[in-house]
Amino acid sequence: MKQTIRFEGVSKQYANGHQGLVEVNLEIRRGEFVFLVGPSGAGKSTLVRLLYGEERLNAGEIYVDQFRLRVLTHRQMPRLRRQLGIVFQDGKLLPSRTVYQNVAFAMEVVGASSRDIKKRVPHVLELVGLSRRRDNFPHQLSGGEQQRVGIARALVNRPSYIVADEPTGNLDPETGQDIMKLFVEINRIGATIIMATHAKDLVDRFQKRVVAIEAGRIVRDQLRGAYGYEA
Amino acid sequence: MKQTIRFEGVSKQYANGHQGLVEVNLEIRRGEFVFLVGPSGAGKSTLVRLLYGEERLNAGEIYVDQFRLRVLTHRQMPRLRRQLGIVFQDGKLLPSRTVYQNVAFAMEVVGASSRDIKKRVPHVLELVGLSRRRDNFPHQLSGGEQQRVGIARALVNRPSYIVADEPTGNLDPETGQDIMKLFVEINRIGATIIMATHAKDLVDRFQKRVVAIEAGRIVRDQLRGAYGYEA
Amino acid sequence: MKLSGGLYVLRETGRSLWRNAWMSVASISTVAISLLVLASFLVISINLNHVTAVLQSEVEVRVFMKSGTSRAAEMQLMDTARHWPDVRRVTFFTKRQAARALQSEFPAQQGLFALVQHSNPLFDGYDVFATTPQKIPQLAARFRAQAIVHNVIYQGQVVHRLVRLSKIMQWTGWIIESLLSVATLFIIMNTIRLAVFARRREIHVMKLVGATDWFIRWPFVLEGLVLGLIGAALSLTVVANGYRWIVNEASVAVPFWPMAPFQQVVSQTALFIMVGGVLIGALASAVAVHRFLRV
Amino acid sequence: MKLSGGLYVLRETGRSLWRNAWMSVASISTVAISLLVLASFLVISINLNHVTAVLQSEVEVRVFMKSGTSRAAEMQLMDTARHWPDVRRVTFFTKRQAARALQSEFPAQQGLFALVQHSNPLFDGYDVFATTPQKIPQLAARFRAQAIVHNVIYQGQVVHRLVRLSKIMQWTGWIIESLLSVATLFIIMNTIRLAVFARRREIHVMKLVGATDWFIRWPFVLEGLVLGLIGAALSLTVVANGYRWIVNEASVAVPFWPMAPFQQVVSQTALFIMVGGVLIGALASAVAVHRFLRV
Ligand SMILES: Nc1ncnc2c1ncn2[C@@H]1O[C@H](COP(=O)(O)OP(=O)(O)OP(=O)(O)O)[C@@H](O)[C@H]1O
Ligand SMILES: Nc1ncnc2c1ncn2[C@@H]1O[C@H](COP(=O)(O)OP(=O)(O)OP(=O)(O)O)[C@@H](O)[C@H]1O
Ligand SMILES: [Mg+2]
Ligand SMILES: [Mg+2]
Repeated sequence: MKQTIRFEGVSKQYANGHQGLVEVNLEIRRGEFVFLVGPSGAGKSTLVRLLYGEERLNAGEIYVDQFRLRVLTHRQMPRLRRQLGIVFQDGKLLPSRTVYQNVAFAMEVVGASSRDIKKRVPHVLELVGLSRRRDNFPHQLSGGEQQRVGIARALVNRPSYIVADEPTGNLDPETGQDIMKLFVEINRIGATIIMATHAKDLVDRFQKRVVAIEAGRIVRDQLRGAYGYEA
Repeated sequence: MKQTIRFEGVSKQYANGHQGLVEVNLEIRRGEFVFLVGPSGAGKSTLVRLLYGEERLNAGEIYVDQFRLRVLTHRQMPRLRRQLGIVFQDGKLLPSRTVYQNVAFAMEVVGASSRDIKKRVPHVLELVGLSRRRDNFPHQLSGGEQQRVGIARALVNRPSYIVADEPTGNLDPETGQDIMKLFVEINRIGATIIMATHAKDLVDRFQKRVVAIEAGRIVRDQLRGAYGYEA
Repeated sequence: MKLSGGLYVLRETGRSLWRNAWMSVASISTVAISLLVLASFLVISINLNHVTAVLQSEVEVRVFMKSGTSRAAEMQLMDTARHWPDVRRVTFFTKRQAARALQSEFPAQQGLFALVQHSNPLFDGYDVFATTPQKIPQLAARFRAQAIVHNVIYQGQVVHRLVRLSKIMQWTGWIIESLLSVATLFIIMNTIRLAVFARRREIHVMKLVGATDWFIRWPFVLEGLVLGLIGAALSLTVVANGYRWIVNEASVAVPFWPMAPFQQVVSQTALFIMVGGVLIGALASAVAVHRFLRV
Repeated sequence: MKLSGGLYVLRETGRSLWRNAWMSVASISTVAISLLVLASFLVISINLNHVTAVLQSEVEVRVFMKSGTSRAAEMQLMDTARHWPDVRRVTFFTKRQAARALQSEFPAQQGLFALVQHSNPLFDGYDVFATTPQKIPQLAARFRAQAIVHNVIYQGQVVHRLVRLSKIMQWTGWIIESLLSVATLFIIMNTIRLAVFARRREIHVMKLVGATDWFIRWPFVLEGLVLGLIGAALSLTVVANGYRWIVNEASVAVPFWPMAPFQQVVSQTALFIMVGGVLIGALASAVAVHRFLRV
């Protein structure tokens, strides 16, 4: 089974006619770490949402491992999504569940045993620095804490892909760096990481592959790149 | 009428016992520009939410112009809030209204004439670079675009205070700077600006008053300061 | 509230109904259905009252004259009695008519027939119909006190039962109607509360950007009112057409059954349902929104 | 689904009912109230059937014997007739008994009294009760064909009306009951749809983190089932206690009115309401969730 993500001539036009992505070609191989950068409204989240099937593509094809997204049935969708650990740009926490339950839920979904859940969830919460908030509800958390719950949820099932959409937008630089280091560590032990971000300092410092999008097109794809050309 | 914001020994304890703010004393005078910085979960949003009355304080008193927040009645609350243009950390857009309607709504609330609304709303949308998105609904916008709608809504009534909680978290550095420049311009013509932020580069570059919070306490208050001590 | 405010409320209401179209349909259909049930039983209840009224009016007191009383005296008493307070109608019968009536009740009794034909042992008399069955005993007594009256009979047991029964039916009607009204009230309240609940965040945000309570409330109240109005109108349409059909069918199938007239039924029902629907809708919205305004 | 899955569903259902307590109360009370209305009319409808059945059984055919027929022949026919298919009961009366009955029906007719006392022109005969009024005409014809029978009378008009009326009442009962069932169905569906609608974002998020449709659906279905169950139980409690009270009161106030027995009424209603509530609740949830699973 090929462990790759491949975009082949992918275009996405939204219902209102807006062209979210135009003819995108992109290959991400197993174990890579990719920054997705670009101005606000460029199409980074569109690309990510196509990947996990929240939006359907209009043209081209996206391959994720054995899945072909254009022809993916409704029934297969959950199986695709379980390959991906997704950090959503807008958090998408369940408001009526505590921090612990929000993270545990992602494990219940894949049918994990309650022993595994009891062991793994506290560990992940520890990693993102939320152990002391485990019984709080999302509305009782600060913006950055909510964001970290989203990150913990994405990590908890040890997915082979982490797809993070602006995971550090509400974090102070130091916490942001801690999260980055966590991602780098997870990447090191095998996971592929795709991270859409505006955090220039992180991108510049960590020197990973940078894919820049503008107005729905890939305008740059650079190994060991920086946020802007100037860098 | 004194145009000041004053915190006098303000403490906030949340229902679950967590101490959000501890004995905060702070005075912000008319026309100031204040950055509120601090690690994730420090209490920046708590301070902001106390200011516009989403949370009630437990001890001390907050003065905003002629209002005393501890004794403010339910009926007076709208009048306080109309003095403040608030950018919420989580956006708080109305999901069933378009960009234009979301911004116009803030003017309808204060009873603006429809002529004023028709003139002012497009102008503000222009300022934040969203003219082309005016008829989109929030879910049809990118994260950064949503954030800018929130900013437009806060500005539209020309309030004497702008209280912005992490307004650039989802914006690329360039757009973030444009928004900062907008705030600086508005500050120049008279508005007081309080901005909670993690954007180290912005804080360092614009050299405004910096109030740093940690674990609910003010740990630094520096005119022409930088994000961290080192700077 | 200024004119522009009024316009705002109207526009908001329209937009909101449209935006939440799916929810509006769910709410309106619930309102319509529960009002439909209420209206149907109002119609039934009006008809029950109508039937009992008709039934009651059929109970008669039979007054027999002494034999040998002159026809003139009989007529005079009848004319007087017509104006007694509790008398609705008096009809005179001769003893021959009484005999014929008896015969037709026992058509097989040949002996009886011959007997009655030959020398009629019966009397002249009146059938007296009272305004209400309760008055029958008094009325009977009053006739009995007249000199020319030989005897007065009425089916005491039947009258007694009928009075009781019709009271029970009326009461049952009203009780059911009241309970149904309360049920409808609850259902509509709950429905609107759930609809408003789905929009609690919206209300929260409005408050945070400085909206006053009434500024938020008005469109919701008007929306509830419109929901109630549409629901009421729908249910009325169904009930009115349904009742028209039933009245027509009944006039053929069970001509002896007295149906309450269409006009009266529909106008009474319309008044109740429309006013009820509109008031409940508006009130329910106002109450439901209230919970979420405390910010 | 494994055991752990089942536990998950149970726990989720409980938590969800509790978390959305306010919404659960609104939904349950709506379900309870609409089922209460439904149950009440089921009780009324069962009673209507009971009353018509009783009324119908009171209609009789009078068979008169030729005068001079021997008592033995009369008795023999009666014994045979008892076993005819449509005969429920036969009672014999002598002509003296017939005369006494006539007298008591016309107590005031002194002349008639004297006549009947003196030389009874009436006949011996039977009162025959049919199993159903529809059979009366056939039954009458069959008696009429017997040699010793002089004459058969029955109140044709009354029978005709009664049959028609009872049919109409039964039909009306069933129609109302069906309409009410549909109305209840709609109201419960709408209520649960609104409740689920308020949680649409939650469902959306579940799908996005990889939950299968059934994983999301089960707790909702069970929740709907529990809502239906609680609602049905509440409404049944009210109806059962209410009916017990009514039966007791009626036995004093209107002893002649035949009430359907408590046991029978409550067991029938319980079956209908419980099964209905549970099924509707579960189904409504499943349907309501469906809309939001297409992600
Ligand atoms: N559902 C939608 N319908 C219509 N247009 C949409 C929709 N979603 C996004 N868009 C538009 O598509 C463009 C790309 O959006 P996208 O969310 O991919 O941007 P982004 O690169 O993630 O931006 P940001 O950094 O601000 O999050 C934006 O201009 C946005 O307005
Ligand atoms: N409603 C609440 N109930 C209980 N605790 C709360 C509540 N709201 C916030 N807190 C806690 O109070 C602390 C301060 O929260 P606050 O939102 O003020 O942080 P912040 O400085 O804005 O952080 P961030 O930069 O992540 O947005 C956090 O630890 C948070 O968990
Ligand atoms: Mg985005
Ligand atoms: Mg915050």
